Amino acid sequence: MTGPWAEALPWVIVLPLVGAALTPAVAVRHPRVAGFWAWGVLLVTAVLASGLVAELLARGPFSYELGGWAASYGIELRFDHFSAWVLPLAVLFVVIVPFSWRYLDHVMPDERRPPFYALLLLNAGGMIGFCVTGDLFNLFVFTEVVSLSSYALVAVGGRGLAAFAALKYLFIGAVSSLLMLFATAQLFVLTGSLNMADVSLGLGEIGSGTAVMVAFAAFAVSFMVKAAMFPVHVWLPDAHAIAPSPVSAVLSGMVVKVGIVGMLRIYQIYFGAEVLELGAFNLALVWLGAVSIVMGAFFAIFQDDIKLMLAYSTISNIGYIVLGLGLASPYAVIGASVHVFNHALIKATLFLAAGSIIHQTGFRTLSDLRGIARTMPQTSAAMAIGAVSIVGLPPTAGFVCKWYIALGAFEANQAPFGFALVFGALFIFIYYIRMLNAFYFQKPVHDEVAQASETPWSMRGPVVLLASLCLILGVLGGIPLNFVEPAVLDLLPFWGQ
Amino acid sequence: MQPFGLDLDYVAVVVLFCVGLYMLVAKSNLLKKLLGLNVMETAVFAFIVTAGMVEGGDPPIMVAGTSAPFASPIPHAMVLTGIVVAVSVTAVALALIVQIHAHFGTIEIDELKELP
Amino acid sequence: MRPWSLLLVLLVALPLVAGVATLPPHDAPDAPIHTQVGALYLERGVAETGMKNMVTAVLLNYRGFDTFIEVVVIFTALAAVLALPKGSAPVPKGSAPVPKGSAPVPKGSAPVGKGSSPTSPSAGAARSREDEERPEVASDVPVSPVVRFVVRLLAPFIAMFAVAMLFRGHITPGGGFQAAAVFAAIFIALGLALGQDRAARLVPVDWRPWLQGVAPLAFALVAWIGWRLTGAFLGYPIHDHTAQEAMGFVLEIGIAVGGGVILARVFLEMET
Amino acid sequence: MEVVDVRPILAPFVSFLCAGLVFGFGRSIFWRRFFTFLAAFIKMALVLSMLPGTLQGVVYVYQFVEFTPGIGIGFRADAYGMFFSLVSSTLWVFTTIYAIGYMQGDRDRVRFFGFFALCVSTTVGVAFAENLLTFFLFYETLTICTYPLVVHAETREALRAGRIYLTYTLIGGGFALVGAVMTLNAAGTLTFAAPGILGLESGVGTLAVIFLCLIIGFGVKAAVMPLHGWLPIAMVAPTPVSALLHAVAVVKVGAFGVTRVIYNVFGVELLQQLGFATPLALLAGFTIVAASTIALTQDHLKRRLAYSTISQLSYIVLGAALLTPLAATAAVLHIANQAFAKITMFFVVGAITRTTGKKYVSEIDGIGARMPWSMAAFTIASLSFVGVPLTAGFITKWYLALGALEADAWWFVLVLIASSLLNAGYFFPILHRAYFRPAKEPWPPLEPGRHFETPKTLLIPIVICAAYVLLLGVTAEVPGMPGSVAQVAVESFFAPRGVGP
Repeated sequence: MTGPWAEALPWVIVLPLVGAALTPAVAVRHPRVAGFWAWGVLLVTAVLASGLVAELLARGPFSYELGGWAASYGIELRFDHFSAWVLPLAVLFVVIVPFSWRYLDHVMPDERRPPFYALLLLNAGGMIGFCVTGDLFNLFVFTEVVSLSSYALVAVGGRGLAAFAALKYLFIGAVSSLLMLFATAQLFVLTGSLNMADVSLGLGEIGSGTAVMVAFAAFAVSFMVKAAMFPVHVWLPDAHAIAPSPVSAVLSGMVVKVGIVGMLRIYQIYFGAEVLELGAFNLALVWLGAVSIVMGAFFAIFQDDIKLMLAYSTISNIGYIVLGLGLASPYAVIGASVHVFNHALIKATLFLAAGSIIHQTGFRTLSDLRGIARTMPQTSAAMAIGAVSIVGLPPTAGFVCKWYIALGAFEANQAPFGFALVFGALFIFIYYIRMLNAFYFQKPVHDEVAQASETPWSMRGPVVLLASLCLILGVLGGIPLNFVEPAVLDLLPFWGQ
Repeated sequence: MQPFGLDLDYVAVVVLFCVGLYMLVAKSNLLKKLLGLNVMETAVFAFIVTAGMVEGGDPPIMVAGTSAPFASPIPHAMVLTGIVVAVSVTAVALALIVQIHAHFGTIEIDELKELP
Repeated sequence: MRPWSLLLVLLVALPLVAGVATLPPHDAPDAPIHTQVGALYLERGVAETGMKNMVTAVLLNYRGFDTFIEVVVIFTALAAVLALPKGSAPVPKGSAPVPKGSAPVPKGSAPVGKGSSPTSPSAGAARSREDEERPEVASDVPVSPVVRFVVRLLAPFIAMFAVAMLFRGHITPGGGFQAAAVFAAIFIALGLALGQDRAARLVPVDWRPWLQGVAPLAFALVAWIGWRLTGAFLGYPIHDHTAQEAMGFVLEIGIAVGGGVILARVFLEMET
Repeated sequence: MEVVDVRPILAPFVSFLCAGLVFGFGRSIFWRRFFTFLAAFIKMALVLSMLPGTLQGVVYVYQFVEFTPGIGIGFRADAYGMFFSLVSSTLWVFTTIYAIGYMQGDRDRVRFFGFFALCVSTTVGVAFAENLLTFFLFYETLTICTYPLVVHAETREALRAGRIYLTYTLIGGGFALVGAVMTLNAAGTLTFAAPGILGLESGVGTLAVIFLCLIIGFGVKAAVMPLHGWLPIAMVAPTPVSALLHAVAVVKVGAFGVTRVIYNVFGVELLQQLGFATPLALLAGFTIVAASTIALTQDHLKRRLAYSTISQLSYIVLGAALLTPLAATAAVLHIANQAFAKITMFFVVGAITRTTGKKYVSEIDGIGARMPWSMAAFTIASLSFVGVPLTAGFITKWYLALGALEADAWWFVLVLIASSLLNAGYFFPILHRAYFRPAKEPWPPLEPGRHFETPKTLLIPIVICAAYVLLLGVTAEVPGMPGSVAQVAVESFFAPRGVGP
């Protein structure tokens, strides 16, 4: 029944992980080779992922029993519409890695490149595994791979301060992983199995009880921490601002989405069992999402450092996605799922562009970067396009999702949240006006800015490519939307509507 | 052992978890916070292993000496994996703490806050 | 006692206690944990995997993928430790643009100047440059000759015990991870007792990059073989016990050596 | 009768392409001008090629992309869209000529002309939008593209004007987005249909909120009174920008949006039942009078023209809000009449500032002698605004009065008369100073070797536009002229429900 590509499911996870294990060995003579090696591994992974997505389109969701054991007997990998997020993830990695080749010249000595690229590959492999696994404990282990590599990637660039931000991230992340393990153990005790489908059936028989509710709450809190939602977002701004720019692009764009995909998986388990009446939880999600949007935008306005501002705007955009999921109406959920990808794309553009500017001039604050557009036209244009799309103005990808989530809000007749969504995001544009004015319409103050030259092509290529993707997806937004729609429609009956 | 409806073994695990959480949250020394984290990890592993135990069960090793009611092997496998995760997290945390100490000269949160 | 943290802890404790209290009593033999998948493993374990120790069977065979990702986690820890900036040397004023950002957050980069030319000198030379920065750090407390002698005397026996534990993993409690831990313990004991570089010679420098990755590579190899033999990733041929045992041992050795080297290397890096 | 045709999308697409090329090859003056003109002529050609079809009631449709079933980007060149794009593309040609002359020696001309071309291509996109989503998409893109033009001078004042402009228009955009989303939610579709897509079944409350949001959303750019704040401040932009954007493109998009909402989203019968149109008409009436009175007090030439624009735009809103065929014709026609008249005035003011450096009304005594041609054009435009027969302005006022009587809102006629007097009140003093006041100090003499008062590139557009004002006045009913296209458009608005346009 399954096509040839279904065989590649485990290898798409294992390839980056094994690639990482080999990176130090491959790059022992010339540390710089690690960058090209990582890029090659990710390219092959992207090809495998596209094959898997093609298989998904052809035959619908499919699963793969590891070790030949039947599903609940051994571990089962399950590739469904939400795990299709693996393909854009791999593609974004393939675009970001070339940027880091030249960017790292100022960030670290050459001998520390192999472990850096090993961490990047581990991060990618961990995220791919997380999206594909169908086993609860396996989910926990993959989360650990992703989190551990993220903690280190944050601290790789700076000195003491970066280590301190990374440690804060580590403590909060470790506690949230422990909560997830605790919840997994509880479900294991209740249902005797670790396979998600089995657990869902088991829960169906048990019916709702406090243990089931507490396990759900523990999962929810754990994934909220991973997704940096409002009350537990404190670790994100420092971590993402201090990390080197390609790492910030990966963290803000994709690692944060691990929380969202995790939330979706738990939705699938709990709603499959129709165990919990989720109206109350949806409402809580909607409120948390709305508050995250406004709060993230509000804090972003007062930052002077570009990357710190971009980190806060991540919190605001995660608020979008959560608001969309919480609204539980078809359009809102479609908008939210597509925003998972669009936000990764836009945030990667912004962070890489900001990274190139910091790389060339050494400055990070708006007041120092006045008049940069004259000397770095393409990068500033990419920054402008990213700014316009992160706020969700029409010709860009960000608008498509904002439109659908707003539509969903009114469809679920939650009008006030529709208004909050539309105007909450405009808040952040106040910062972007300041940024665009500073870049384009003011005279340079420092001579580094006046004489800055455009970044070399290995850095400028990805930035320009991502910026044009933002525009293209703004107009051709239909492709991801039509892809996600069937998945959402067959998941919605679960949604506690 | 079900005094007033509570399973004491599980409650003990939760108490240990909360002790660890308190250490992590309240202590100002980074190393003590890390120890708190380890206590929490041990608590969760204890929870998993006690869940797998059966009345008068032998270790799940099919050799001469062991008899019928075996403890379930899956929790043990989970805990072994969990311990290795705990080790890795602790290793990275220690590396970061060494880094902070090297740069700032102290690992007390209060002193770190005053530095530039 | 900080009231706020107490409040937080209570906030977390109450739901957990409530949740845990309503779980089925754990000792009861009819609890789902014992009737579901666990029971199947106990029944058919020996026949299907040829291993007596069910925990190792679950670890390597039934849920082998978990352990594979497990080994990757420990490798991540090593990569993390290696990737972090070394030593406490203040930020050297390289020729790269000196950070002048007025924000409190420094540029977040240790700009090592253009000195390290793209084709950096071979690993050896790079190592020597690093050594100058790092004076020979013997442990502060002088190690008494008694300890040094005992450690040198016992080291081989501990190694023997580790190897025994490794190979008996199928029958008695033991296996790859435990052996790795013991190897690392020996390495660290020697490191402390006899000084850094003596212990470092245990793990030859130019072998290190390969030895570190041996655990995930062993798993990948066995998985590929399993795929060739049984058509399923990491699949053990059920009826061919010798193949099972061989694959099991390769994995155990891989984990032991890989894990041991990783833990030892982490200790070495921490020392600087 | 709907015909699938690629031209409705080709027009905006080609101009976007050329705008991109202007950015790309902007360094060399020749290529920059070449691509700007190329964009203008191709667009003009495409629009004109569709004109004969439109006159027979043919509507060219092109579904570009479908996001999810029922929501997508589509283009539809119906009569009203054709009318608006006809006006904007003709004026784009003249303004480009003028801008080249005016921006001589200015810096950052690549950015200027690139965004200039982008803006006008978005206006065509708005004109041909088939549904509210495409309309909104181009509506907001216009906001983004005009920002760099408003802030072109890069002075502190220009940046402040830009900030205010963005705040107004983005908040307006937010309301428009909410309105559009609620319409889709209530009506199930967004496509503009002649008799309107909303029905009473979605409840008066929601309909009221939708109407409010859409009118606020588009009213910001139509500069209806409480939302007009940004227009006078944005006059700090260079004159070609003020001329094209604030007289034709940006503000007309707002007015165009309001009429689309009234005719193609709500539909005439529904609005009559709901009665939302009357408060809008009152507001428009108030804006006409209030803006004109403020214009009296403005000494800065361009600010006076800005307030006059605000009051003229409300003519269109008023015409649409009266919900009668004659008033609708007035509204549609006024888009063209006001555009040509106002653009002439802006050109003249620009020419005056360029040649004599004078910006204030009090400073231009006796300019009639120095710049006879420009002041003649200015006079024609003023007469048109006052509504003297034979000029375009007269036709709008005539139809508007008839429309008001048809809607038996006789007091609107009083508003019209008052506004004509006020128009006279703030235009005739300018003419009086120009012709009958001796110059305070001698005007700078003609540069040697130039026999006309201003460079030819400024003068030609002025004269042509003034001629157009007269032409529109005289030939309103002749087929093939904008007047006839307006007739076809109005018939489509008032076609009975269910019959296709």
